[in-house]
Amino acid sequence: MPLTIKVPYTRYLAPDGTLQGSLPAWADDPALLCRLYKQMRLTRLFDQKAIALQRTGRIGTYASTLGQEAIGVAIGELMQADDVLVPYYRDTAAQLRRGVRMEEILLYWGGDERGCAYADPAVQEDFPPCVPIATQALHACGVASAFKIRGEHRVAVTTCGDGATSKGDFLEALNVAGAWHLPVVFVVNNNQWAISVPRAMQCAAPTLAQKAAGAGIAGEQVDGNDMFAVYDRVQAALERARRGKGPTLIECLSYRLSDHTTADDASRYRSEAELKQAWAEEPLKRLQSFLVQHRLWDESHEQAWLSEAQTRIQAAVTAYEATAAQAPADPLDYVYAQWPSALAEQRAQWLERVSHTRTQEG
Amino acid sequence: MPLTIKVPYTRYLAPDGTLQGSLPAWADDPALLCRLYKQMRLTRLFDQKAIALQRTGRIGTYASTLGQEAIGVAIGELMQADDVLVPYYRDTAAQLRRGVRMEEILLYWGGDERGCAYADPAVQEDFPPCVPIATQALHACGVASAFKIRGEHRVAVTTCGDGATSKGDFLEALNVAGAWHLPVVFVVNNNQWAISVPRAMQCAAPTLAQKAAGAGIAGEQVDGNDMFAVYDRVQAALERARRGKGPTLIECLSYRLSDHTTADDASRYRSEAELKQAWAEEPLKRLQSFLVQHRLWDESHEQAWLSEAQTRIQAAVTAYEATAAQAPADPLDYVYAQWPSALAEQRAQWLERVSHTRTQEG
Amino acid sequence: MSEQHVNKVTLVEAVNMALRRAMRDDPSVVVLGEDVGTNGGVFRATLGLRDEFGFKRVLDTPLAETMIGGLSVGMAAQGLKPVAEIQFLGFIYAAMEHVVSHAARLRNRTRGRLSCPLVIRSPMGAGIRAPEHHCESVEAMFAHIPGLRVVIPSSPARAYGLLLAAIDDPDPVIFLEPTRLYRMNPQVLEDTGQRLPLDTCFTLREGSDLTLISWGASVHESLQAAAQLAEQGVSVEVIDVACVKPLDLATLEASVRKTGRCVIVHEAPRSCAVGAEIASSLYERVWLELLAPIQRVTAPDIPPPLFRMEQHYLPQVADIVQACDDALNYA
Amino acid sequence: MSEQHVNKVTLVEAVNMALRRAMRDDPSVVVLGEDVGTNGGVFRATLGLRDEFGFKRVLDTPLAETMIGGLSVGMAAQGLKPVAEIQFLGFIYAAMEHVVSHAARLRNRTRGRLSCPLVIRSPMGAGIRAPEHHCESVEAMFAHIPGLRVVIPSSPARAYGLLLAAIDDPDPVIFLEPTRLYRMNPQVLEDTGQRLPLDTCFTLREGSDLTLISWGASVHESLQAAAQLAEQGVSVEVIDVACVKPLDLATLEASVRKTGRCVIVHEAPRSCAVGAEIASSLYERVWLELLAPIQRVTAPDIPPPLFRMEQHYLPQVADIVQACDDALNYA
Ligand SMILES: Cc1ncc(C[n+]2csc(CCOP(=O)(O)OP(=O)(O)O)c2C)c(N)n1
Ligand SMILES: Cc1ncc(C[n+]2csc(CCOP(=O)(O)OP(=O)(O)O)c2C)c(N)n1
Ligand SMILES: [Mg+2]
Ligand SMILES: [Mg+2]
Repeated sequence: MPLTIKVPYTRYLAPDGTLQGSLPAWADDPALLCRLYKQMRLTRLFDQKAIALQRTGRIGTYASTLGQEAIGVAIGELMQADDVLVPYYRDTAAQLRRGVRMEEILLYWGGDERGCAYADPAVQEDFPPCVPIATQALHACGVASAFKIRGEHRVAVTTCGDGATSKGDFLEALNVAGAWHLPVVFVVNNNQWAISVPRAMQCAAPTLAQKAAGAGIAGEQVDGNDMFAVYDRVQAALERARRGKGPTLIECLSYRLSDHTTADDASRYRSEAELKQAWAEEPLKRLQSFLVQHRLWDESHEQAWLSEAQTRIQAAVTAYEATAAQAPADPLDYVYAQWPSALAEQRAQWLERVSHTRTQEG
Repeated sequence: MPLTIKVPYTRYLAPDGTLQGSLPAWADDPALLCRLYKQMRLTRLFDQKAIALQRTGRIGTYASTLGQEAIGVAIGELMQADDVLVPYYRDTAAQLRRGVRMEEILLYWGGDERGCAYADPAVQEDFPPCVPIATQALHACGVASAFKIRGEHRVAVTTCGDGATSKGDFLEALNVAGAWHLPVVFVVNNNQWAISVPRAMQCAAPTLAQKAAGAGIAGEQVDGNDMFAVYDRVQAALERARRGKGPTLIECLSYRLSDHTTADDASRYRSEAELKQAWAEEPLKRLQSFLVQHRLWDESHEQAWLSEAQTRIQAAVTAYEATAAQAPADPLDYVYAQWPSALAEQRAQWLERVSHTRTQEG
Repeated sequence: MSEQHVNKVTLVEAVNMALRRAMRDDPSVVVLGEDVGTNGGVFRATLGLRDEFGFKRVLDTPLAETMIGGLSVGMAAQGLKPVAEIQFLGFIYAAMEHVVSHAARLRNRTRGRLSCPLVIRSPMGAGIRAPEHHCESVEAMFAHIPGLRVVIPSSPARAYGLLLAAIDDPDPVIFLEPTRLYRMNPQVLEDTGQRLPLDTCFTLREGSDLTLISWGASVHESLQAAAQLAEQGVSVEVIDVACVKPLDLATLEASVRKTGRCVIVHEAPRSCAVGAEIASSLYERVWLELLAPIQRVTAPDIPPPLFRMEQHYLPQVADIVQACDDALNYA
Repeated sequence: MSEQHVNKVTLVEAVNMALRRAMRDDPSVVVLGEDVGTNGGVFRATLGLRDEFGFKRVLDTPLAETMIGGLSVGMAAQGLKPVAEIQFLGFIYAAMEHVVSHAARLRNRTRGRLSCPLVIRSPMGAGIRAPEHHCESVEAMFAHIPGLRVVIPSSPARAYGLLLAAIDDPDPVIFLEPTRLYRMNPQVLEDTGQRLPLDTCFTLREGSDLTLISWGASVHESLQAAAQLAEQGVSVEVIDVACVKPLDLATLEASVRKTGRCVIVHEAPRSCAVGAEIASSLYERVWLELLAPIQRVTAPDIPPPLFRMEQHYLPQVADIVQACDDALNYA
């Protein structure tokens, strides 16, 4: 008898937006459903804008969230303000819903650290997007440890991609979360690609969720293009964690509809056919179909929201572009709480140099 | 339905040496069984000697293999000469059986790198004991990759402790072994303690073998105090790997009957009662009881073997103590294939210094 | 005061005393690492803390240094003050990504919104006949990283005062404890809670002919060398750098300006070690006042040998005296 | 020869050419890393290798740098010659334990029985408007480690010849490729298989008034500075160190002995960088011949800023010219 494993899988909505079975009780709330849809649409429009800004050189490299909106929006919607989000770089969706401002996200990708200073009180303790793959999973465990040590009923939520599940940090995080019974939720956005490396080459296991087994924690798969499925399972996991019942690993099956980042060209390594298939299953259209089928949404709603969303996005772009230059001392002033006296000379040189260059540039 | 998992477990011999069920066919070989027992006894006697040498300052810190003899001896017996062993520091048992000499093991723990130079042709490609926990698991995957790339039917076997299974290296190794279908066998010597940290605090999963699930590879538990169980499952895993059927993780349940090393005092953190219980299950006595019950071994065999073993060990100690001092240039000569001309000055200084000190010391 | 009333503590006991004091005074201080709980650490630096402060504040971790690093970052960002132990410095590499890419940068990355007030303690250095990887002196790898502080005490008193300061400090501190000194030269030490500054060197012996700069276990041999030279009538100033990042160059500069000669001693391999930074910075500052080139007495550029050859690897008193003589006799 | 027949290649193309040449000539060479296969690497350094050499010799790995490091050690011990790519130098830290504790020591640990002929290639440096962690210059962390070689090419020709030599070399080589130069200044380059030595600096411009020492992308600005100074009648010798570990001090010493003045330029933060080692070693050797203190033009001791402030972080031509002027005008 070889080792055997069974992994739960949740889906409510078929790709065409029709229901499979009956919805959970929480879904009987049209306002909530419309809010979720609107947030997904807003996210996607903002994402498109960001890509346009990158193409015209107004921000730098950008990692699109296209196709992952259900996951991020559900997370952002469900977390309480005093929970802590420890995101990776493809989490515009969750961050926006949490309260990070669009202009902050643009500033960040625009090469300005102030984009991670976050003005909104609700996200003061949230982490900035994490670039070194999977390292954030451990930070989330540290945050959750702090909650547990202080006896607070708060939850740390961390996200990562399918590729990230191969890195030791992720696996060590699952293990300590299990060993210490931490209030943390790991959400894997399995979008099938890690840049050019397909999911199948990343790991021989049929699901990534089963990595939970080795750590003795709960693990499950959901259809990441189905807002109902994601919302339902993230809600349950948050609940469990908050009630001291331990961590959960949720693998959301989705698809990276975009290039990896604006610096990538995915047509080099994946087929048109695969991409086309993925578009047929994408989350936004799916929820929209459901809402339309159930007369919760229609074309006039859509137009009104498109126009409001565009206005908000345009305002953010304007704010972004109007942001004053950083103070010359900024890159020094936050390296230590106080710039070390031992480095006083370097400070003077830096300030002189920056002001000199700025003067020259006019 | 939560995630569920079933992990195979193998045991043939009860702690008192009586059979549970019937033995596999390979066990119908008295010569083999006596050889295994003798090797275990030899290993244990050598281990005792090493501890005695440490106590009198003739070697440095030493990691005892007491209680883990079945695991190491089975591995050493089953591997082919051209397989590669990638051991950790508690693998005296496997190394001795592979062909590493007792005096080499003493030299190593005696603070002399020549203890890892290995004279026996059978172990030329074996790795030396690995100290940084779990890192060896990845080296074994590299070795196995080389076999696979060159199309060779060889297997890499790597060992580690229960503590090591928490470290990213181990988990990344399982993952790449699965993704690349490598001819590698991971043997975890779960001796219940990682220095002072008990198995239960290391990981919330009920078995360590189930870490295989996350990597999509075969995983199973065996009674590590039962030579029949270990031998049988290691043999099967080697066979699978050699035939291109992929990697296996074998968790051997054993007990560290010794202190962690000679620098440790286990009575600080674990109970007499637990230790006593473990002694009742230890592997050597168990196999001996079986052999005696089946009239394959008796007191006169025992005495004869003890005396031969002691003679061999004493010869090794004599050889060890007669080893000439290292050449002064030794610590430089193997840093690079050729000492860099850029560092010529340092070499001259070093040689002068060493010869000067040696002269002074007489 | 009679002998038996004098409370003499070793360096490792001073570390323990500082940890206890910090945990008593500040509930946000937590200790984590491998074997730090029940066992009190393999060197007993955390002895008794579990009993006094419980499981929630003294955490035996699973065996994973990356995790210890990453967890500490998360805890620190939450306002705890984690003091993590890496069991030996030779096992810190797996935590490097979290130290370099996160701990050292979280404040800067978030423009001060989040910060990382953590301490990573680790035993360092050779000379205790330990196995491979138990003898490393790689302080230079950390001293190169902006955003970190790197502190290395060389006496019980400095271990106590500097560790308390390191725990207070709002930024990440790598705190390296020379194992060779752990049980040497116990000192009278009161548990006053008195901090020592993290931004100044310690002048251990004043002198006028030559400045002998060192840190960690080599301070010990440096002081012996200075004593020997004193017998020959040479007045050597001995400075324990103690905080190798950032470097208090002002004190070093003033001393070398005074003496005109300088020898730097360290246990790390020579190339690209902290000694190189000190030497080049001093040359930049006191070039005209120097009466001889600065000498470096260091381990050679080889891995620390297993213990049979260890003594040759470490800078010896005779090597230091020789280098001082060379500097003093420079034409 | 008419323009269109001249085969000009960029630095990244030269890397690709060298990899292809090495793989053609030696079946034990294998390439591994994230995205090196189908995608040909995020910078296209491994473009086309998968097609030519197949899945067994061009291996897309799972996403795990520790694993890439450890796997390479195991392969190399088996006599393969792995050339591993770390996608950006800022992601190498997870591989550090394998590089420092194993690759750099396996030969010494086994007294030559096993060895580690691997190459780790990684793009380095700032200046391409990339996100955080894509701009690191931490060559000093590796240059401190005995048993390693650290090589940084600054032209297509040197990338080609040095990479071939690095792959040949029986010991581990960290091979760092300045991204800022990847597509700058293409050169005519024949695929001759000609190796360049790993133990000598490259004198790119001879001069008699001052020695300008640099490596990596800063060589580019150093050459520009030398050209500017030439216009003012100052004769500057420009040396590309190229191999920062071990250091060819003989060439540097000879040059500074000749010119009497020296400026060192690097992109890494100042403290404990390779510049410090070069400066202190030179002082030790040519103290009496120096006409001015050695100047270091470096990045400040801060993390590389996101790209808005990146230009201020990097040493600029004007900074180098200024430092040279200071050295030249030193009283
Ligand atoms: C430690 C580390 N290694 C490599 C990279 C470069 N890199 C950036 S994204 C990426 C792929 C990540 O894939 P996945 O985890 O699936 O997330 P996705 O981008 O698909 O959402 C890689 C290799 C990195 N950022 N960090
Ligand atoms: C990376 C690393 N961290 C810490 C240590 C110190 N250390 C040596 S053995 C050990 C415990 C290992 O326990 P386990 O894996 O169960 O093996 P065992 O010694 O019990 O056989 C520790 C923490 C080490 N050698 N390497
Ligand atoms: Mg992905
Ligand atoms: Mg164990």
